[in-house]
Amino acid sequence: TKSFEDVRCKCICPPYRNISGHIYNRNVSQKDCNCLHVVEPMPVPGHDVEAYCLLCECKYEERSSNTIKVTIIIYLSVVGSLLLYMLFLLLVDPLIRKHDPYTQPLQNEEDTEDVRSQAEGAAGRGNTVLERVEGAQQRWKRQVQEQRKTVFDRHKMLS
Amino acid sequence: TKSFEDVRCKCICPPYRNISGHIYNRNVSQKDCNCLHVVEPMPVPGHDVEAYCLLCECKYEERSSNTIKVTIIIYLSVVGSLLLYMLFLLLVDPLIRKHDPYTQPLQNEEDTEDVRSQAEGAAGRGNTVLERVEGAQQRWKRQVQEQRKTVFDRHKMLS
Amino acid sequence: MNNPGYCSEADCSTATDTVEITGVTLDCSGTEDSPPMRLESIAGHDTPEGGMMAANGAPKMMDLPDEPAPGVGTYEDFNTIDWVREKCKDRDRHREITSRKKESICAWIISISDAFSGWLVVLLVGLMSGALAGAIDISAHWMTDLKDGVCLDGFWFNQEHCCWSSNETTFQERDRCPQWKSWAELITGSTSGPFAYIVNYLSYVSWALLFSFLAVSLVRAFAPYACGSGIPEIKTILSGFIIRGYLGKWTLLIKTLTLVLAVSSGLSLGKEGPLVHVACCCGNILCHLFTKYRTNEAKRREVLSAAAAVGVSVAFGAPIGGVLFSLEEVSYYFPLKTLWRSFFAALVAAFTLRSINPFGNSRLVLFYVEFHSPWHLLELVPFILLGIFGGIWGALFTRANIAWCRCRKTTRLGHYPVLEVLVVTVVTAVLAFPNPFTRMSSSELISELFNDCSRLDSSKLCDFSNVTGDPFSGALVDRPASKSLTLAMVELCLALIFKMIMTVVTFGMKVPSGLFIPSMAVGAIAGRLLGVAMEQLAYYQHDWVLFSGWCSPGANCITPGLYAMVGAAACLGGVTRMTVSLVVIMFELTGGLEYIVPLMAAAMTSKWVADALGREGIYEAHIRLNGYPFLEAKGEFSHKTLAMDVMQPRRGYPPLSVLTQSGVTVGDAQALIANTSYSGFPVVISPESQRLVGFVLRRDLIISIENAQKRQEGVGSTSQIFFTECTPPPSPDESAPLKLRGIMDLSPFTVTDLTAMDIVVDIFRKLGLRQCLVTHNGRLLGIITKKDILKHMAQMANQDPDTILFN
Amino acid sequence: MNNPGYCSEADCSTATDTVEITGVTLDCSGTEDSPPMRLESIAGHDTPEGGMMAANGAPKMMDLPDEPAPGVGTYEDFNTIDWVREKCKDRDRHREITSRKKESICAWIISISDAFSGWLVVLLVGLMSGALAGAIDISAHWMTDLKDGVCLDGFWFNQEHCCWSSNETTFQERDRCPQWKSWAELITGSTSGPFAYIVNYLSYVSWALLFSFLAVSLVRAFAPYACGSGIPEIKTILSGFIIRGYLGKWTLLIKTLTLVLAVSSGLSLGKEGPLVHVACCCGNILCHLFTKYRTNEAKRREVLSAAAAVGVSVAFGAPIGGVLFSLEEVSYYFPLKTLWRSFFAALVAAFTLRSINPFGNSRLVLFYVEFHSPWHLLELVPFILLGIFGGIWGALFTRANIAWCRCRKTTRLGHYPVLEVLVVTVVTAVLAFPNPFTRMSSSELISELFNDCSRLDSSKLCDFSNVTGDPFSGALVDRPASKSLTLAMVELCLALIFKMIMTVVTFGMKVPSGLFIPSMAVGAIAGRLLGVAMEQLAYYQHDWVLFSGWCSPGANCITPGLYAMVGAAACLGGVTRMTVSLVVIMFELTGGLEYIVPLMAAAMTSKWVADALGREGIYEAHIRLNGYPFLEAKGEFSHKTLAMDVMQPRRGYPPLSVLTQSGVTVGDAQALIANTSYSGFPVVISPESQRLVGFVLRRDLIISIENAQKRQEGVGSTSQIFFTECTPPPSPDESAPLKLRGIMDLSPFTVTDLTAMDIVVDIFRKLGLRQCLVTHNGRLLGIITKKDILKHMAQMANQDPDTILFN
Repeated sequence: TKSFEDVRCKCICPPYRNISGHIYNRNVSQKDCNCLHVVEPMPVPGHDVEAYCLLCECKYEERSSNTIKVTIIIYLSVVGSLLLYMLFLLLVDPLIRKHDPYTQPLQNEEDTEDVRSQAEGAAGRGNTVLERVEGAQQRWKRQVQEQRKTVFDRHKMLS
Repeated sequence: TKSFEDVRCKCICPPYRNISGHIYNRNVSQKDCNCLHVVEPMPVPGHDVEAYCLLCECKYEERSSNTIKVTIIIYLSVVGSLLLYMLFLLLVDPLIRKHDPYTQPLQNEEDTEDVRSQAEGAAGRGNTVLERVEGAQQRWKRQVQEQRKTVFDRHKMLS
Repeated sequence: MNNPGYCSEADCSTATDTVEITGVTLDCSGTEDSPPMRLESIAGHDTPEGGMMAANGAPKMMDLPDEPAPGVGTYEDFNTIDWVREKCKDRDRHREITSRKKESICAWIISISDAFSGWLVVLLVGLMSGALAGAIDISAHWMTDLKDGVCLDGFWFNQEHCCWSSNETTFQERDRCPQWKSWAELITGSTSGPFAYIVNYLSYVSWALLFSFLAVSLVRAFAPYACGSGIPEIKTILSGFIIRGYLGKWTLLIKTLTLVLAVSSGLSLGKEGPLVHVACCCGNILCHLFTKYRTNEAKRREVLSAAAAVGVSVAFGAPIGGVLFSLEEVSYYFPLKTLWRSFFAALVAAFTLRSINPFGNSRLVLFYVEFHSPWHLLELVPFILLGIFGGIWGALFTRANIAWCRCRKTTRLGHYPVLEVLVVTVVTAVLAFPNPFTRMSSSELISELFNDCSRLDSSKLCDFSNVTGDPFSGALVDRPASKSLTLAMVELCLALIFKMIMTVVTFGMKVPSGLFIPSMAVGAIAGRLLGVAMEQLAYYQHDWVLFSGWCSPGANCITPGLYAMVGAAACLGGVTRMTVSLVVIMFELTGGLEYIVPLMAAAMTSKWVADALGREGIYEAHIRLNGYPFLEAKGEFSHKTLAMDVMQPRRGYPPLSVLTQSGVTVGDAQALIANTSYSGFPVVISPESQRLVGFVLRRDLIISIENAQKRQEGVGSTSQIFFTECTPPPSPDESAPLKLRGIMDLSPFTVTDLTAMDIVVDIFRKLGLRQCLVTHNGRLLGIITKKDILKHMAQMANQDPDTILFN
Repeated sequence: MNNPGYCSEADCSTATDTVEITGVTLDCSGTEDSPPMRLESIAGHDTPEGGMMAANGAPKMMDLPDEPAPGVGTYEDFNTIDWVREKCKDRDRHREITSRKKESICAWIISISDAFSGWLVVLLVGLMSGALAGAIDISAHWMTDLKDGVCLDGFWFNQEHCCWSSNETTFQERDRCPQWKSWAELITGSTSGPFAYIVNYLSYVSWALLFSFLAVSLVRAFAPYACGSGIPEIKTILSGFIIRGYLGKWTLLIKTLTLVLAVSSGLSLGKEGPLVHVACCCGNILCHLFTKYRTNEAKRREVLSAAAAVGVSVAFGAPIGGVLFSLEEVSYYFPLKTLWRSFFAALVAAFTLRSINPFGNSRLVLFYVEFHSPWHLLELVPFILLGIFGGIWGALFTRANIAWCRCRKTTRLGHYPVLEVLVVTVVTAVLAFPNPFTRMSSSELISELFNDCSRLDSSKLCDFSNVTGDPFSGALVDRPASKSLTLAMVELCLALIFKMIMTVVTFGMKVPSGLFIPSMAVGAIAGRLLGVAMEQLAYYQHDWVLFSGWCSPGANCITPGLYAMVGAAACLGGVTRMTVSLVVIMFELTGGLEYIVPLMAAAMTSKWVADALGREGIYEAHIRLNGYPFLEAKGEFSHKTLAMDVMQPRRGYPPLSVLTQSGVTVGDAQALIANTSYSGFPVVISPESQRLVGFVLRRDLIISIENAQKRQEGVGSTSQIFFTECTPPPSPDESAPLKLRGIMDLSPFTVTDLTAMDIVVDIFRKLGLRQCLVTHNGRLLGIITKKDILKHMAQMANQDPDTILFN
């Protein structure tokens, strides 16, 4: 069930004799997508119609405007929420965590990732759901920090 | 420089109204290969020509009759000479060689091919050109015989 | 001792070595008929990936001290996998499932689902990548047009879709309609005039700046691995390297989002390379759904190979070309089964993308072309010239870009990645706007350049002065250039220079950036310029002997669009050094076998010229710049060195650190681990005989010892470690012995010291080894690791061997 | 002895083994800095192929007793090559040329020509194969028509070319013109009536009989290797087997000639498979022009891989498909360089063939199709049904054909090969003539079946009763079947049964016979039948829910030609188990990406169904039937055996026959050679220690000893053979020592006895080994050869291991 707006038959007619080029556009089914049905009003007299129509090129095209709409809206909302989260991490998070004594040393740790993630795994397996989410977030943040150090600061990779 | 016979423009016109299908064939250049130039006499009155021509399909084709002629003649002569040689080997050769004492034992030899071809190589490096050709021919015949034994008699391969 | 037959009693006592003290006769439980099944015991337990050691089944461990500790058989970050070991693990797993198949219906279902999980995972990869590619296409199109204006009918429509059903479009301006408002129109109310131009200019630059700033900030904040093209890293990963997180969920999300932003910002970059990365992320994430692929690094790389094919398939709408790209350019281990699956996945992805139909014309790419004008044999000369141009450009680009990237890596420039992106964006946008050929997106530019001028076209490139010829033939005949075409040519020349310079500084910035589209744009511009020049030459000089054969006046004998296509292929080939896959991709873009010979001629020439000017393609150059441990499968190693010249330890250095199969205490082992940094230790019968028994990986040894100290009672630092099949009965005064035969590789690869290095390199490449032991007359002499080989190859090529950073 | 570092003095004296008597201290000339360069000395001398031992340079031999004798490094007939050794030889040759490059201009030219000889040889292969394929096409076309009649304008024209410029052709009978006379017309003077029919019938049968008799006699008399399809043998040869003469000049000549005869005789066979053999013969013959390829079996196989691609490229006009066919189906070792060259060669060949233009329509194959009707997603169901049919047919055909061939091989039937061919021909011709669909050649049949019915067609398959619809649309709409179409359907059914049965008995006869065309014909008939049935169903039941969505009355919704194409792909896939290459070949035949999904669905289904019914494709089955030593690269070896279960000697058997590095006399060695039939002997330090030094091939040893006895003075049967680097100073009373280190492989491959067999199989496959030694803790234990592995695999698959005949 295509929406009425989502199909078109587009005929491009090039300049012919003294008629300039023109583009015709109509909502017709694929079967009817030819010059005779689409080009209206016909700019040439009857006996010239066939010759004119031979020059025109008609293409039947479909789209889904819903797909476009949904895609763009999802895209924008995801980017928007990520931006908000980024601002949160940048501005609000340091304020909250300023007095938290346990994140700081971990960031300077130069141990292998494994050992840390083990320790983290144990820590992440806390009691409440909140603590677990907290743990997972901490772990993720550390990973991103590690990546940032590798890529942006040390230029060890991807340069 | 294509020969005059080696190009054609072939238009196939399907049945149209009460005119039966027809095939038109003309020697024209690629540029002129279209319904208007090839279909003569035009079976429909003037205002129907375009409609009729739209249905016809014209194809420009080229060939090289010399290539065909040469290929077929070469093919036939090669096959012919091989057949003659085969007949010679089958009928005349045994008669000539009946008393030749040195081909017979070699054929029953079951040694590896290598040693034989070495011996043969030494034998083939005879004095005159004729002897060499003779030697090469003998060697080749033995190889074919070996192949024939493998493929046709022992069915060791290619079955 | 004349009988070399295998004897398991002999294994424990007499077969050790003849000089060894044969005092302790051990109690052996193994009989002749049951050889030790190492493989079973290693892989019987599916160890989950990475650092789950503290977790599961502790009581079970007490009963089965021979069972390897969890974590054994996994790899650390930035390490290379051992393909042979991984494949063995998988075969064992497979065997186990097959053997259980007949036990119950459940097991039977498991075995069936296991058999089909390979197809299922590539199906899912195809679907997901196709959908993502469609979303990226739609969003990027919309955002690109957002720099110009906005649609009043619905802000989510791009310009074309805004005027989708409008009847007010004209032949000249096909995408203009009242519903679409440019920013000048919205702000000032007028569409022309200098003020409107300035407003449009400013809005263009500011949107570009905003998009690129968002892109680089998101990358920096959430997934630094999402930047760049990703193909060099994927090549390395497919060759067996491990970069944790490189193909993760966050990378996928951020790469998808920022790719759209980066493309829309008008920077000189394309989405094709990053799409390969996106598809590989999909592959990696979907692998986690299936045990078979989650637990096995080698199997997972099969899926990633298929995913790489999927990426190119959706990027160019060329499924066959994608598979060949994966085979020729990216993959390392590509068995036939992967070929089939890649092809299937590539088809599924192309089909998905087509059903999404992002461009509304049932095509998968913007620059799909369809023309069938013939070409003349003499035209091969300009095509080869284009090939030479492409080769020179490829080599120059590689050098310039590598120099720039090295500069970014080492100087202060690298400290300001965000600023760099912003500056480049501003420069690009400011320079691009005045020129219509650079203002439009690169894909559109390529599409316009590829198009042959027909009567239906209204492009500036097709604006010839007096059109004559048969009105019934669709194509136009050769014709003289008009003023406006001459102007367009000048603009194209400027666009060429602009693209060439900007691409060099853009590729490698900290945003997702592909290389295919800019390279193709450069080539297409050059090709179109040459094509138009040829056309004019043929028009004005049609009585030359050269042209008289094929170019009569009034005939259409030169197709500038074809020249653009050939030029694009040549430049892309020069930069990436693809040949077959490139030709097949272009063939699928045009759908006609007619042009395969020109394309092949240009691609081959380009590759040869580029190879003559600089050995490496851009991806290899980036791999080397970053020092990834990538053992190139293409080139031949042709130096006359032997294994003993490469092995560690070199002559004169202290001997290899080895373990003996018995008599080593836990304390000794821990000291060895602490004092050395080798990633593995050979196990020998005795230090005197140096007869090789097996090989133990450092990581496995550490994990096993820690595990045993935790779980097993009585294991202290004086406990003896046994790698033999049978341990002596523990005397009550000693601490408990530690049996570690299970973690030892009983079939380490060995070569003799006199083996030529080319053979060794071949073995490493083809079998995917991580290390190989060197023996002399049966005595252990040294070890060769992949890193040693890479260092040796760098040394032989007169490069600094210390650039190889990873194991 | 704690230091495992390499020491060349130690090599001769102390490092031997600790229990050995260390009495004789030898004078060593080697220093630490010059390790022995084995590779150089083996390959420095380019040994010409096979048995030229008696020939060259005797005086030179006296000066350099270390130089290996000519003939060392070559192989016997029906033996497998060692890929590693061959590749080493080539690298050494290459190194030598590069190092000499700067010495003189001549050497520089040699190095350049050497570098380009690879491209040159594939160029020549492409040109030659293209030309031969063109000649075969022209001749076969002419001869096929010769069964019907003759052209009076020139006997060398076939029917179509006879009527080339005739204006007297009609719409119904397009190839009839007065110049072409059928035999009945020539003999009886009338073209119709029962008598003319009988005369035509008789002449048809007798020409067929004559052609097939000529074919089989020529094959029997001149080149027995020319029979069959050749693909199984080429697969085996590419995997490293040697069959001398199989790709020789006579085979090429006879295969080309008899292929035309066999195809023209109307037997149910095709020319596609044999064309691959023809192309490979061209490749092999052209290799003799270049030293690089003449002297190296591995390099030659690279050219042969390219030649196989060329064969398919000219057979189907599908260059990309040909390359993928070579990659997927035929080749064993396919590096990227070969990929490029194959593609180049395939293109050149296709281009050559197109310029010959054998069919006069600029197409490379008769059944090229060009239609672009869309297909509906629901149609995948009949396509998958066709896939299932193809799979079942493929499996059944393979079994039936193998059973028949086994019968031919073992029973009395095999004693009358000529009679068999004649009988089959008579039966084929007698049954084929009455049915118009079998009377025409298979290619024409396929072409007619693939064609979609348009208004321009006059085929019986398009004879619908009342044609309605828009006269301006080219294609016909769906329509009811007429009487004549119904009759055609019955005839098609009969043709299907006929083809199915005749193909089984034809394939494997002693004439050149390909399988592609008959398989495709079977599939195309089945597909067309299904397509017409679907069409009628849609016409009569267009109000069904299924059809209502896409098949409104008066619309053209089902394309029977597409069904025929899908059916052809399915059957070909079922028989040969190709997938990707098949789809690509069909894609290139149609030139549209639209149908790639139906084709893929059918090919995949067909492969899965066929694999479920019978493990092997027809080529693998023939390889196994003939017992060729082919190590399949596709399947996985999944049994849990270890190297020691496979190695020779088994436990309890006498120990391995070994040589020691010193102390063996020529007499001992000759006795060992005489008493055993092993193809090589390991060299150890001493029988007690069993420490491995190297490996000597039997053939090399024999040749070297013989050569030394001839050329070197004082070498008798009491002479000592030394494999050490340094020989003791000869005492005057002894006979001269024989130094054979040069022929010893100093880097034999070893695995430990506990290595899993799947790893060993992998190593053999990937490195192309011929044998591998088995050690246990550094002591030599046994040997595994390729034959052992094949036997073991046969045993594991519950087959008779004694069917593996060759080494």
